[in-house]
Amino acid sequence: MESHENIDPQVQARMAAEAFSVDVDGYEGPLDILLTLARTQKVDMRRISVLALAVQYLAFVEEAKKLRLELAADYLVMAAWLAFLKSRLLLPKDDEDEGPSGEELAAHLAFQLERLEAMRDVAARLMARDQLGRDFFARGIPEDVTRNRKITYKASVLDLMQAYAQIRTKENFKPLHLDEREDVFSMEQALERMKTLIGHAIEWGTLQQFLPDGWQHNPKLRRSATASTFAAMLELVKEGKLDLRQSDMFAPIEVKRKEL
Amino acid sequence: MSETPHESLFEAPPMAEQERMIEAILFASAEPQSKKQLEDRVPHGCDVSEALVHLRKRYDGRGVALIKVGEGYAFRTAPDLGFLMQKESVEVRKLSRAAIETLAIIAYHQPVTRAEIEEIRGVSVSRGTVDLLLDLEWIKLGRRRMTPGRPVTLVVTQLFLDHFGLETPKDLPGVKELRDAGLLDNRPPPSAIPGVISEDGEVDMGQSEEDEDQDDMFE
Amino acid sequence: MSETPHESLFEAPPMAEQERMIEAILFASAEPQSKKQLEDRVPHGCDVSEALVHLRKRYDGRGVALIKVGEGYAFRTAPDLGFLMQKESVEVRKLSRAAIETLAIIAYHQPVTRAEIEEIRGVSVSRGTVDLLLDLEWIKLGRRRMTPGRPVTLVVTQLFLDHFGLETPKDLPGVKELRDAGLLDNRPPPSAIPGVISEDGEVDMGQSEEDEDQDDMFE
Repeated sequence: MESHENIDPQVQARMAAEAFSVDVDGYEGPLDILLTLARTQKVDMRRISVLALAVQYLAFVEEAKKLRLELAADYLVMAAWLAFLKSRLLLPKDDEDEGPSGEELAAHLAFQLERLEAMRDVAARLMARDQLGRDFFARGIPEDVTRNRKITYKASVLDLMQAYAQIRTKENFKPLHLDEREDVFSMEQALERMKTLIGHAIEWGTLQQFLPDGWQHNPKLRRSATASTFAAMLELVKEGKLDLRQSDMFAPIEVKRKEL
Repeated sequence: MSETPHESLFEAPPMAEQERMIEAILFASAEPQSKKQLEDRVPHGCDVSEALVHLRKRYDGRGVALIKVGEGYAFRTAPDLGFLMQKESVEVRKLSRAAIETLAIIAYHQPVTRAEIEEIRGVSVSRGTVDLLLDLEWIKLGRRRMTPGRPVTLVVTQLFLDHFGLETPKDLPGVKELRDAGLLDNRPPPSAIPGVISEDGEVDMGQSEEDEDQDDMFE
Repeated sequence: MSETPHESLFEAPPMAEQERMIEAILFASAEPQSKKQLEDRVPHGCDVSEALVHLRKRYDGRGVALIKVGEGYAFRTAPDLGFLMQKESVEVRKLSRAAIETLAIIAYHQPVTRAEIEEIRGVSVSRGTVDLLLDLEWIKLGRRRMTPGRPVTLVVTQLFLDHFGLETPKDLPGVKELRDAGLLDNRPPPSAIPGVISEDGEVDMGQSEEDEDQDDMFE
């Protein structure tokens, strides 16, 4: 960004006059225009005549209207406000008036303009600094840190003993698993069995009919087989191979091959 | 709990060796490393601060320099040799005037709310401008201001400092003069000064800290 | 730097300056640079070879070294400091219950087959559990059992004995001692209902003993 400081003030003024009469787009809002106009006064921003500035700005808005330029709303808001400020600065102070005086408002506007100009100046100085990747450089071949994560496991003899004790305790109080397993008709078994049987289930039949031989009479065995066979049937319904129905609560569950 | 296996329970290596280690680590990383990060990587008991002082001195006047960036340390080529580096230079994105000014305002006034930036520039800050600066990781969101609406603030990042070769935001050009002139004061406008018409067309009366669409914008 | 060396059409910059230039270029380049490439980048008249010799000497014994890679030159971390570029993190984890139980059974019953372990635990032993213990070198494969299928057996290792501070596996306290030590609870666990989890993780009816951490850990 070039700084306006280095340009001859007269040239600057002429540029400004030309600029604002034709090109509103080039401005970044009313404050920007005010700053441009203020520079034409060729005085320290602190001693700017806000009144003169207001007059200049209003003239600018008039000019724009003549040229039928579409002015954004905030330019017009600023114009209205400056007209108000102008009247405040010109008319004798009315004691009835509430709010800040014309001088206070003018002082703040001057402060805003000075601040904006200062920010533009330092922005230019900032951008003129040496920049990384343009004037100075970082390491071209950075080496990444390779992360080696090593996991070690921790266990003590006590952990070992407790774990073993736990297993043995369990074992002391139950018979060998293999015996127990004989009392259980697993879902896999039921599923295997059902898969071979569904082909024959053309008509509705009850679930009981599908229990394996030898599992119907002992209540313990029957419960296990019923549960697993039912679960297997649900699985097959889910697969779309079976239909299942029950006419009433506690009525027999009936099953039939799904028609394809 | 992680433990580095090379951690010695006995003695830190001699200072010359510590210096070599810091040198190797900083050479290997493109990003600045904080003292804390360095301490985590060198053997236990090393005096990173002292090693850095030695190292900085050693590179004084060399083709690369050890610089401080915010909390971090990094090697960078000496700025006077930039002319040799055309091959290395990456096309720096040309920033718009709005982006440059917004960046400067954030740097000099940080932490600063969007409403305050608008009050200073006299125009609304477009979302694209802020997004661009966030994208570049030159700015980031700071704490919310404890004022009505709890607006979020913007601050510059370590990457910003690194990019412009600044050790701290205090090294920004002209920052002292601006402060002495009162131009960095947060001076609220007397009421009845027209504010900025923000992007959605609503007039923000300038004096208010709150900025409803700010939350929308940053969340 | 008052004098910018590249402006002089007649004299090459002093050797110290040439050295700085090469240093900066090699630091910032993404690839090793050949002498030819370096010559193209430094001011006319520079003696790149000599500057490289000086530079190499300057970095001798430092944390980074100037090395030759094929035809090119580059800075690299000194070989003895390579460990700084690796972050070793050691994470200590507790063995899962499945692993500790399996390990205990192997220690108490060795040599033992996998089927026997499953029989004793009442749940299947996941492959991950055995692999982990093999990885840790706490167990190893023993002789094959001379039974149908010739199943392989598992035994504990010397490393296991070392880790647990045992001289021989016989040092492990027996069931009676466990009970005397109060480690054996005489009440049956409330969930001591038989159940088997089949190898593929599907649950049989009546299952009670879940093995969650095993699955979490190894899948």
